[in-house]
Amino acid sequence: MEKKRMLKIYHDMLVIRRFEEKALKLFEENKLRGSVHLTIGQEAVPTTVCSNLGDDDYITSTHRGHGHCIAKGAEPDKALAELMGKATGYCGGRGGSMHIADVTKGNLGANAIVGAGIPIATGAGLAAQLRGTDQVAVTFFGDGASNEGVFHEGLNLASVWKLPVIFVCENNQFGISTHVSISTSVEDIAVRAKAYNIPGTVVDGNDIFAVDKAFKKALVRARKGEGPSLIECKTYRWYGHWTGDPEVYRTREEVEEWKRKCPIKRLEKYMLDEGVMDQAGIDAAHAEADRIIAEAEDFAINSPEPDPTHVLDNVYCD
Amino acid sequence: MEKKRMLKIYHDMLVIRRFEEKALKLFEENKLRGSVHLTIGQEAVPTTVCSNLGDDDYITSTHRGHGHCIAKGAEPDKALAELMGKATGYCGGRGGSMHIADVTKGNLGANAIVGAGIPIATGAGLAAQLRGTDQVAVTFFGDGASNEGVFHEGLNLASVWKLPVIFVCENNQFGISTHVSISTSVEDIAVRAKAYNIPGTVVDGNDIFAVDKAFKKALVRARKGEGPSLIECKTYRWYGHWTGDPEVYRTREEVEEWKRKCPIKRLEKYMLDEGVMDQAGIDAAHAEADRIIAEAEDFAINSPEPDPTHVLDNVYCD
Amino acid sequence: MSVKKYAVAIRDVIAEEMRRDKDVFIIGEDIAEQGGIFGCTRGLLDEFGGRVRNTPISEAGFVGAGIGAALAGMRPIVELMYMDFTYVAMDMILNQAAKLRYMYGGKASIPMVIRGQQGIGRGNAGTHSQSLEAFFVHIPGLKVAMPSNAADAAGLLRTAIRDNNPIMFFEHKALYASSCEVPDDPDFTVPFGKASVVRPGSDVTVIATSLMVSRALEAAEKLASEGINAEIIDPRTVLPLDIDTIVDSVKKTGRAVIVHEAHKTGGVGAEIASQITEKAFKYLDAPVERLGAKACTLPFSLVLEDAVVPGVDNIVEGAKTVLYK
Amino acid sequence: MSVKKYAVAIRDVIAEEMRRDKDVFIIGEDIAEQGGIFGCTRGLLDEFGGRVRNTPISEAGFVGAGIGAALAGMRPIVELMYMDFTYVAMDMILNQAAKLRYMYGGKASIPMVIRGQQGIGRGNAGTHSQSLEAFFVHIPGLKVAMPSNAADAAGLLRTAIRDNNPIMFFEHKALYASSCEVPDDPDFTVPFGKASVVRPGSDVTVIATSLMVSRALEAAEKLASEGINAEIIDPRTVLPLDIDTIVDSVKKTGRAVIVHEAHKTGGVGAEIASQITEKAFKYLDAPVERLGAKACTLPFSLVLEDAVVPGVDNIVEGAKTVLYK
Ligand SMILES: Cc1ncc(C[n+]2csc(CCOP(=O)(O)OP(=O)(O)O)c2C)c(N)n1
Ligand SMILES: Cc1ncc(C[n+]2csc(CCOP(=O)(O)OP(=O)(O)O)c2C)c(N)n1
Ligand SMILES: [Mg+2]
Ligand SMILES: [Mg+2]
Repeated sequence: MEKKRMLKIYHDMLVIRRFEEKALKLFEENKLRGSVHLTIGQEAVPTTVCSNLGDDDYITSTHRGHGHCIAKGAEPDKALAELMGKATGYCGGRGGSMHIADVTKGNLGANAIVGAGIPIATGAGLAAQLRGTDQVAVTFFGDGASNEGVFHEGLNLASVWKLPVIFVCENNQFGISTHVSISTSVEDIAVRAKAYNIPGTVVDGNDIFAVDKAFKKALVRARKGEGPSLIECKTYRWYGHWTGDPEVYRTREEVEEWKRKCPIKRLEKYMLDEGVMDQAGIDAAHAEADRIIAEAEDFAINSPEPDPTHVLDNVYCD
Repeated sequence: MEKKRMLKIYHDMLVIRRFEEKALKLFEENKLRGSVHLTIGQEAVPTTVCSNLGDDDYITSTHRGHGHCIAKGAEPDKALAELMGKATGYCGGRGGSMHIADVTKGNLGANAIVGAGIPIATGAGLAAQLRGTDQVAVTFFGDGASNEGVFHEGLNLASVWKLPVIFVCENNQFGISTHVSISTSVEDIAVRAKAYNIPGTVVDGNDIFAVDKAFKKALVRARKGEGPSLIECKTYRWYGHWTGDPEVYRTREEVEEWKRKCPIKRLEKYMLDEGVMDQAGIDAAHAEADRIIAEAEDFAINSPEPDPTHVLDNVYCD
Repeated sequence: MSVKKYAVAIRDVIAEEMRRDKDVFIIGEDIAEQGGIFGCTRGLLDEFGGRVRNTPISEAGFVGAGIGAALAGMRPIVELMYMDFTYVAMDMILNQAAKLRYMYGGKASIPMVIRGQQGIGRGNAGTHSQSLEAFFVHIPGLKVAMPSNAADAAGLLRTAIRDNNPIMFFEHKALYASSCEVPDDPDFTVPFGKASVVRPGSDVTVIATSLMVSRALEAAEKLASEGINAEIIDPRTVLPLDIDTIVDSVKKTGRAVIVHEAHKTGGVGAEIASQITEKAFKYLDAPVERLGAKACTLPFSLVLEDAVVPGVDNIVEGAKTVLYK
Repeated sequence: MSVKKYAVAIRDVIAEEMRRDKDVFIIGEDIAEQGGIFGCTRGLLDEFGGRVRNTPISEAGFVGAGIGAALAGMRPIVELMYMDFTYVAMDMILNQAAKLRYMYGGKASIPMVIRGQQGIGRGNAGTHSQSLEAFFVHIPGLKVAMPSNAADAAGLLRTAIRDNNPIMFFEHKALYASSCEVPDDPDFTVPFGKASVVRPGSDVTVIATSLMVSRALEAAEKLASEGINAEIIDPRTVLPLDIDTIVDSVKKTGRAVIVHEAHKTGGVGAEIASQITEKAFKYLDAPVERLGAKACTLPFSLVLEDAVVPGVDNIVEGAKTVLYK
């Protein structure tokens, strides 16, 4: 992998990690409401995937979308402001954590409805095909989402129309409290690619190199107009489904074991071993991420609340 | 196959064939309205499948449901009366061709919404499992229905709960004017069984012995509590999707070729060759079917229209 | 002007708009070779090729695809073979198409038309004969049109395709064969939110939508023969609703009857009646009379269907009721 | 009597009915080990094992499974984590559960309860804060309950589970923690179609549902301090609707205000206002005032949400409007 991209992935993973740690702190201080779904532990997938995309490529995201939107170019300050429902947030406080979008950057939006991003991304791929560009659309979704009807409909449609869509399943092994083995009839969700006659691959979702290799393959196929692919990334969320989750469904040991598989630490070890970066560089990267998030916090906290007299704006456009 | 069952299948195929020929005639004489979906050419599947079921086993059917309901024990007279919207019809004229049901015979109903019968049958299987009986639920659906989200949701649910449900796809190669190759990303829909970790089989849907063999296997598995199966029966409808279909999507030659594969003629040849029946017996069987349908026509034609003053009955039950 | 069938008027507008704007395309079930089971896309495949696509039977999936294409800058038209099938795509319509722009803080738009036919007329029974416009009026973010004749169908559809918001366009299966004079101007549009006074009158205001407009006109003739002069108003779009034209008429007549094919309970008629009462209370000589389908599933049998959906005589009675005759 | 939280009252009724009738079972997302994300099934797994099942995230599939099980003689309770998800199961609810019995000529029944919470209160934003009862009132075949307190929740839910028809049971997320006296009688039921007069009064009738009942009571106190005596009525079920109790009250007060959390446009308030006007026209001193959510998606920000949903002051104003004060 080119060093530049590796450093970008590393930087983005750190920013996402710090962003969410900050969001959690603000939530615990009651400075932030709603359901905040933390993606901590899963940072490798969005960062690696998006490092392969341009601003004119599209993504759709989920309720657990902070990673996707930051990796696709969202500014942490406006994102954090949105989590706080401030006027300066991406959605001006209308959408909150689960609806951050930035169409100018190709982010067609996080989505609070499980699976809903799948057909939407399929349509973005259709737009690219109709315009004859080599743009691609990537949709991120969870293991649980793979049991929704729209998963089936989206993949079938993308396959029969050979659309440039890449379906990226982040299998963190749970849908809220429900283990994938209870909700999902196959051990590897990637197997479902067979039902649509498209390639399906399983990768270690905490290994940026594995994710990168599989995604690049799908990307070439999509850009060449050969059709969609399904990539399943096995990963794990460290925190509860949402802030306040009793986590009755797993043991502390299981969580600790996965923390040892931290995608950030793993990349740091690689970079140190391979001499890509020294400890000073790593410390500097951490300091940089801390600074960005500290500034984002200042910005968000000092931003005004939305003006209720404008609550009816933007229901329609002209 | 036991002779008794073979003769039952033969009889039912003849009755279904004559029933629909009569429905078509009545439609052309404007004695019958609505969309009448003929299953002529596909009679082997419903008759063979239902010959393996008891009245306490469940089925759900489709818009193309005359075959299923007659094979599951519906009386042709009440069925034809329903097609004519008469008071004496199965639904008292409320439902028409696409909603004939007879819960006492285990027929949970035809359904005008493509795919809708799939989760409903899954629930009937759940009822059997919860009660601890060895009842099974069979759902018939078309190739086009296999692209609806409820197909995916129903099969996944049946698989994770190991429900006694048998999913029978009648692949007649078209959804209205759309060839299966345009709508469906796999050549064999049975392949989709892999996405649910259940057995999937493709059979010649015009061969009662092939259908019987595959279905029996699935039936044993279901009754033993080992879970669902998917069976794809390749077949073909001789008439348009509905009465009045311009049939722009296929050639007369293709239709003629399939008429040569008539499941009824095929069984007759087998029975003659094997000495199961002689020509006299065949003539008698035809005469018997003609008589049943002639009586059904008299019954339906001479039945009264529903009484509008009772139109609000049965919205609720007590 | 040329006399055109409702279905042909729709087909021609789709073709003209696809010629005018290459971002416009159409997807739906059996719309390509078949030209749609009601003929509203007949011939389009030959002219526009891949911009006219048959979809698999997966309404949530292809309505969702329409949303994604619209977010990505295209102008999709999504045909639902029956608008009853909005039920299987409801999340895509009401949680996605209707809400995304607002939830994204106005930073996205979804120029999409979801069109198809609804209502009675083919003996398709309960799940294929409904009138569902009320749902799309209740949840903010959509616009809802329901043309009652070929000219309005053409003018409203062109407005819809050129609009930058998601539109629910309700055609009526029983109107496809009806015809009238339609302007040939390729820029002929009918604005949303502008009701048409189909028949001027002075004694009672009858607000009718879609198929009910023709029944209201018939009723008006019967009423006229009894010396009652009914004014008939067709809102044409129920969201936005041109309540001013309706209220002005009611202030003149003091009496109003609303008739739609959708179920009376919870139908658009309740909203219109409430707005009339709120805005013209002092002018009303009688409570607004609402006519709509009875509270049962639409039955298959024609005699039963006739007993459920408002007919000419019900409208005549309704007018007499508010006139205390 | 024991003081119980709304969520606990629901949990206890489900448990008691599952003990009483082995055909009753419950399925839904995260209802087993987790006991439901709002705790309405907490502990049930231990007692009832396989009759309490976590479903995959596939609402159309498991609502459909509920319908099939009901047709096959069981009495399913289907929990939707948020009633907003009725959108992805809408065909199963409105074309199947609501219609099958009628379309089958009355030869089948679907004793099923679809229950879950809706409304504001958790900052879940536009797709997780809606109030959707209006849809299920418009399409015939369902019954619709929306309890405003723990006792009604218990009594109405028991009625629902024992009813032989498909029921939409709308709990409210902001009420789960509220508590009141609940009868211990394991046969305690509250009938459908019987409104409760929450506060007797003489000057103005306020009809309020679900969370709005408590706001209406607060408003009534403010109004009382200004010498206005409001009568507050909670319909408890909007289908069937106890219009008689409402009309009797309006005939007494001559004035009515309806307040619900659902969007005002096309909401149940329009139906109730129309029925009041039809049945008590001569008694009305002012047009019925409707209060409901403004015509925009429910915003995430609390200050914005407060600006969209009716508050105590809006109800006070509404009462004064119809009193011309
Ligand atoms: C249609 C729908 N059903 C249910 C929910 C409630 N819900 C929100 S997140 C979630 C779990 C999703 O699991 P998964 O897809 O694996 O994503 P993860 O949370 O693990 O990232 C559920 C059930 C929803 N938001 N939308
Ligand atoms: C949800 C839904 N979408 C579309 C339709 C319209 N429709 C009725 S039958 C049919 C074709 C179904 O094809 P298939 O499942 O192969 O069954 P077949 O008609 O071939 O027996 C379609 C699209 C419908 N009834 N329901
Ligand atoms: Mg997950
Ligand atoms: Mg077919």
